[in-house]
Amino acid sequence: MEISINNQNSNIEVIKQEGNKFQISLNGRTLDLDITKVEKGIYSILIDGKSYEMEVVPGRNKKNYIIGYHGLSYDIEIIDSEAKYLKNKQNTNTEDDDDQNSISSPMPGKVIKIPIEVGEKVKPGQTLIIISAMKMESEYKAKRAGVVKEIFAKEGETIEGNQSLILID
Amino acid sequence: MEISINNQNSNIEVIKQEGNKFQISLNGRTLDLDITKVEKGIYSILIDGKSYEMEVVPGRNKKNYIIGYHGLSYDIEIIDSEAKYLKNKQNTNTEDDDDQNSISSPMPGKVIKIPIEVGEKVKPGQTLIIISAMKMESEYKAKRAGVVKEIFAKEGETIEGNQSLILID
Amino acid sequence: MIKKILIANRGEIAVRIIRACKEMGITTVAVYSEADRTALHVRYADEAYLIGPSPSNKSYLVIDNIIDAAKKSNADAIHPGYGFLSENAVFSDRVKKEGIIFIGPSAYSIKTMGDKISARRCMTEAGVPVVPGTRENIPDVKLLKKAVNEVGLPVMIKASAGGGGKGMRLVQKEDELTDALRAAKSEALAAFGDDSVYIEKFIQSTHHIEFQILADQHGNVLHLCERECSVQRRHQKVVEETPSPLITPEIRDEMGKYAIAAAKAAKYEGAGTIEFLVDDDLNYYFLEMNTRLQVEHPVTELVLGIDLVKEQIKIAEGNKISWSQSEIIQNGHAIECRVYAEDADNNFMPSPGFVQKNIEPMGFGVRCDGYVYEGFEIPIYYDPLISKLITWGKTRKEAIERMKRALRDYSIMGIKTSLNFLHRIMETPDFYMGKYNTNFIEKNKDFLFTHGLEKNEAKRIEDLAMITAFLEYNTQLTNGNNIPLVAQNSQWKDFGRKKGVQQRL
Amino acid sequence: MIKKILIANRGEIAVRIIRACKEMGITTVAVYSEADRTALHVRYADEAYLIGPSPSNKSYLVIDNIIDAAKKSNADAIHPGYGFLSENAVFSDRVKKEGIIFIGPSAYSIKTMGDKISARRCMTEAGVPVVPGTRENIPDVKLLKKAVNEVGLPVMIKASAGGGGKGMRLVQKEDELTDALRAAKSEALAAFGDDSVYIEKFIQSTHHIEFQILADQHGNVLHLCERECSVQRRHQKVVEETPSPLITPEIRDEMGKYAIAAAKAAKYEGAGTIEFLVDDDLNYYFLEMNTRLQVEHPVTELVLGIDLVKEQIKIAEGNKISWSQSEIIQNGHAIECRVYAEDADNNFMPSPGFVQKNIEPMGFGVRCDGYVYEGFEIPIYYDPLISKLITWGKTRKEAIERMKRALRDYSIMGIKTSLNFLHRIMETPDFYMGKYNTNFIEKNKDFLFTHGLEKNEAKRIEDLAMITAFLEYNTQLTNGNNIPLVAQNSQWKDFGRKKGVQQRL
Repeated sequence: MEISINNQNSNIEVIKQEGNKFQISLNGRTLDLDITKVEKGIYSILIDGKSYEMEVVPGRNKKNYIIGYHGLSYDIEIIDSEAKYLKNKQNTNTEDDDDQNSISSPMPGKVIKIPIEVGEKVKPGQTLIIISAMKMESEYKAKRAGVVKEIFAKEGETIEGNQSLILID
Repeated sequence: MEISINNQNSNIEVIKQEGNKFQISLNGRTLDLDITKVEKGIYSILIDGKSYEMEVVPGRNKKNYIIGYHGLSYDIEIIDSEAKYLKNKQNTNTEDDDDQNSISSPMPGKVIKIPIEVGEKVKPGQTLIIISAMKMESEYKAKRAGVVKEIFAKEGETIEGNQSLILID
Repeated sequence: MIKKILIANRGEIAVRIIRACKEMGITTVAVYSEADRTALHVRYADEAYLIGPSPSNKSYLVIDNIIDAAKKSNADAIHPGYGFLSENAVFSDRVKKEGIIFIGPSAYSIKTMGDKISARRCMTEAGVPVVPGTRENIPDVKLLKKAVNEVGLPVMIKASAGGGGKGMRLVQKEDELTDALRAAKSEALAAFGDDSVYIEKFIQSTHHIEFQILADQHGNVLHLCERECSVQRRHQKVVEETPSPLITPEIRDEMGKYAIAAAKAAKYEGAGTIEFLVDDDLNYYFLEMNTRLQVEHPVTELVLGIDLVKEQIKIAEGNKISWSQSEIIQNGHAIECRVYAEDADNNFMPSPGFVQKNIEPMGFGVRCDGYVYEGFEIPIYYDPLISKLITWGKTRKEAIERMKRALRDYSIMGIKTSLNFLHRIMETPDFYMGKYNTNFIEKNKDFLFTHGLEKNEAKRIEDLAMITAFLEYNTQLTNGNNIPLVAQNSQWKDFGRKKGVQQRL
Repeated sequence: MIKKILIANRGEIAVRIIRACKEMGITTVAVYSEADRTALHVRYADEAYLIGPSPSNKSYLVIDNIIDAAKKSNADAIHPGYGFLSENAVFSDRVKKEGIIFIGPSAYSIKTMGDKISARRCMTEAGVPVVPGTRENIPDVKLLKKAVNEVGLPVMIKASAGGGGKGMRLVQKEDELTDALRAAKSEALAAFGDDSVYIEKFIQSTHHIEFQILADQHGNVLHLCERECSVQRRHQKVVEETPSPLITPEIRDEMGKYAIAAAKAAKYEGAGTIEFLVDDDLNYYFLEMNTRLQVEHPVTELVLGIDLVKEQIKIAEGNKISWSQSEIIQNGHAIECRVYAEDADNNFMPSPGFVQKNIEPMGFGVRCDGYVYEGFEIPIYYDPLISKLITWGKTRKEAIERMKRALRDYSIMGIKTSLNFLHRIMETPDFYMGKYNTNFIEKNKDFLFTHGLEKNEAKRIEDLAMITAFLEYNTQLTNGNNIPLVAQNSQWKDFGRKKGVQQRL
């Protein structure tokens, strides 16, 4: 199976398993591990006598996980055949510039101001929307020049995180 | 529905519910409550402006719960029609002296000594089995006179909690 | 004797105040907005009253609703915490008029110290050193130029009613004065409805050092030594400590005396804080007074052993302070780290959300004042502060080492937090050596925004992260009932079985 | 310099030692039995080695296996914790022979103080008061009668190799002597393989007061004041505190000096404890020396600010103690409650099992040294101690009030615990007034074994318990997917949705 971290793909495979003892092949290297899920979302891993705790929470979708290690976090994508198919399809269709066209906020909040209108031409760096969450205002700016195609939010409205707010064409 | 605490039965019924707001009838008294399950096993209850936290863990069976409140615990039995039927049946069959005939330990442990044999006559208060668990030994004694009918454990053996160990006839 | 206190606040400070009340045998009343029905302060208090919809201007800031709850619950007193209505003179007054004890200063003290110009004037009269500058509103550029000539560039133009960096402009060159004045005034008007501004000499390489004071109703005023609050990001405190690694016992003594003088000049009552600007040469100037409990009050508590919330309550009851100044002796060292729901790697964007796990650090010398729990959803309406992690050590070195350990032991899953950023602060040589000022984060940003793992270790953690995700995915594919793929020995069967029982919940 | 320490223990003490090591930058090695793969000390240490099957005589007590793990991991030193091999002279010797540092005293000290008769002799020679009695083994009734005549009845016959109450007999009347001697000898032989016994005068209304000492390799010995350990059940300590509410500064000084003399006489090195019996008239007698860290060491840490585990490690590294006796000053008051997995209402029957929730108390002055977590199954093989809850207060009153608050905030679901029993101890007038001896629990049992709720409140809690069970049952009937019956407002929908996400785990 393939797995991706920071957009780098790795091959991973279980060679052998007896109880908690795993032999795993990772990009051709063979690792011997003692792995136990000790509580919900926490794995205890022993490798070469060393003890590690890895945290896991579900990510954006069923094939995405956020792995935590002492305050650091890693975004991991599982790439099985279904995911590969979808990814190829997406790449052909949109040429992966989806994130440049659509403005979204990673967190829920309240729309303070939308200083643009549909049909307006915008320059790179121009402020498109100001969101307030938790006593802090964040400005979201255009990444490239374009025309405002659609605005999905209104001033004063409460929005969800990762929701598309403005579309630039 | 009937519910039992310390072998005392109570009648309980939801009269009305809107969101978190409940009107509940308990033995004829009407209570207005704001109830929210705040985390797994913990209910926050507001009644007459007062705030209570009640903990709940599953008990011996699907109709039994252990309710915790600040280190105190309450053993609650749900008595629906099925439970009533079973209870009646049990009462007729065994006359509720089950616990006097069978010796069991409430906790898992190790059998240290069984100073009796099958067929032996025992007196009330006579030690039947000594169990060790967690650095402490506990002696289990006969509650009444009788003959040892069966012994389900061996010295040195590890036992589960609430498992029948010795049967007196 | 106060028997029942309503806490007009939420979050960690409400929980912290309730703890003190419980230890004093005082009944506690929580108030909550609709978003906060499941918040810990509601669960933890003896009583709880709904005071309105989620936005704070419809609940926690509505004086009438809070007074209502206090009357319904028959509370003897109201503790405002920090933020919200804590420095609102109208609220202080109203509470008293309703015959309820306000645990905090009078409207007079709040007003005097709340307006920056009147505070500067009051302090100057009391002989407390203030940053050189004007004592009056500056209406136009002509008077501004005159004032700047007296003080010398660079200067800060500040809003009289200000706070939070709004209506503030740094002026380095004379030809910037006209624009800066206009901008400051318009911002001040928009933010506070008042365009009064004044100027202060701009102090470079500053340290923010504040003195905790306690004042009773009988004229006794003590200072409880200093807190060093120079680790700041956008004028927000991130790390605080006491004693300050900067000041000397002589300077402490001097500043402490001025802090007492300041409190007396403001006719202060209760717990308050006098903030000073200190430059690298240990020149110090009064900056402002906070007429309430501070977020960072626990560091003072840990080195003095005094519970400040209990003292506030005792003072409000009319008791005399039970110590003399000579009995106030700092013991050891304490550091506080503010833990926020924010993404340090993404410009500190707030990261509210669902807390999937909350494992707080424990052990000797570790205190964690928080309010989130497993299953709690951090609301989007309020401050992103999750908790304050405070460590004590016999020495500053031990307090830092303990903080590093505690930050590593702390696990908050499901949301982004500043835990790793805070750990990097503790590892920064400038911090470790106690050589830092308010420029610390900017100066050390290259160091602060890296993960800090040694190369081989970083590689291993990446490997294990992939393996963990892989196993979790497999577990999920092969069975949905929470029994992990790896559960094959007897203990695991048992775990599975009991987990099964638990699943019935 | 010690760089890597193997901790030859488990449970809360292993976790506590690892914390100290992490703060010192020392790498930690855990060892574990098969039952302990998921135990916190294994998760928390930097490294972990399996040392055998679950029963401790096949794992934690097997010297060879521990030495093996130390060699495999290249540990510089071994910390034995308490219990297990901590007072085993053979182990101390073996560790040193293998070229590893033993963090604890020499085999000589362990042996001298481990045998009660040799300990008494050693103390008498050093001028430390011991309980009147014999210094030699008593072989027969004739010599027993002679000894009793000297000491006077009542007396205790005690096994020389004894501990845990085994081989101990109280004799009140002369005609009981023959039977008691025979019984004590046969029990001693069975338990320790040694039938040596001696007699001590039986001290009535006793207090157990112990002195913590620290001794370095350079002949410096300090005492770190006392701990009062008189709240006992079946000779097991339940609650400990410091300072003792019984003794005076003068007596503390005297006893402390004797404690130092005792440690010197035993050629002691490291942290140790001298236990005294004290009667109501403040006469005190050496009882025994514990040549290891004590369970109750945290109360000393909280009033002195000294991390005893760090001190042990520094001493083992050959460092000199960094304080003089005059710098050891008690600051405030600390109390420890031992929290056991046991059913206080059922003769304190151990209650191992699956921990369904573990919410530890937090806040100022509260320390909780535990090792269980949500999802952990407490093994049946080891001690039922879950954690030690320790509070500090500026006064004894504050420490007690804080302890009551913390015990109420502590929630351990799924197993029975002694939390409510401990809370009742704190509420007992005799305890509150500091007027108690080892008879405390027996004397106050009627008070201790009631729930302590006022009648109307007890009724209400019963009502709410029934309602909670009823709703839980209904929720379970109507949907199995964890969305509670009561989840109907928007926040709840949200909760349900996110819970749904979580369920994928």
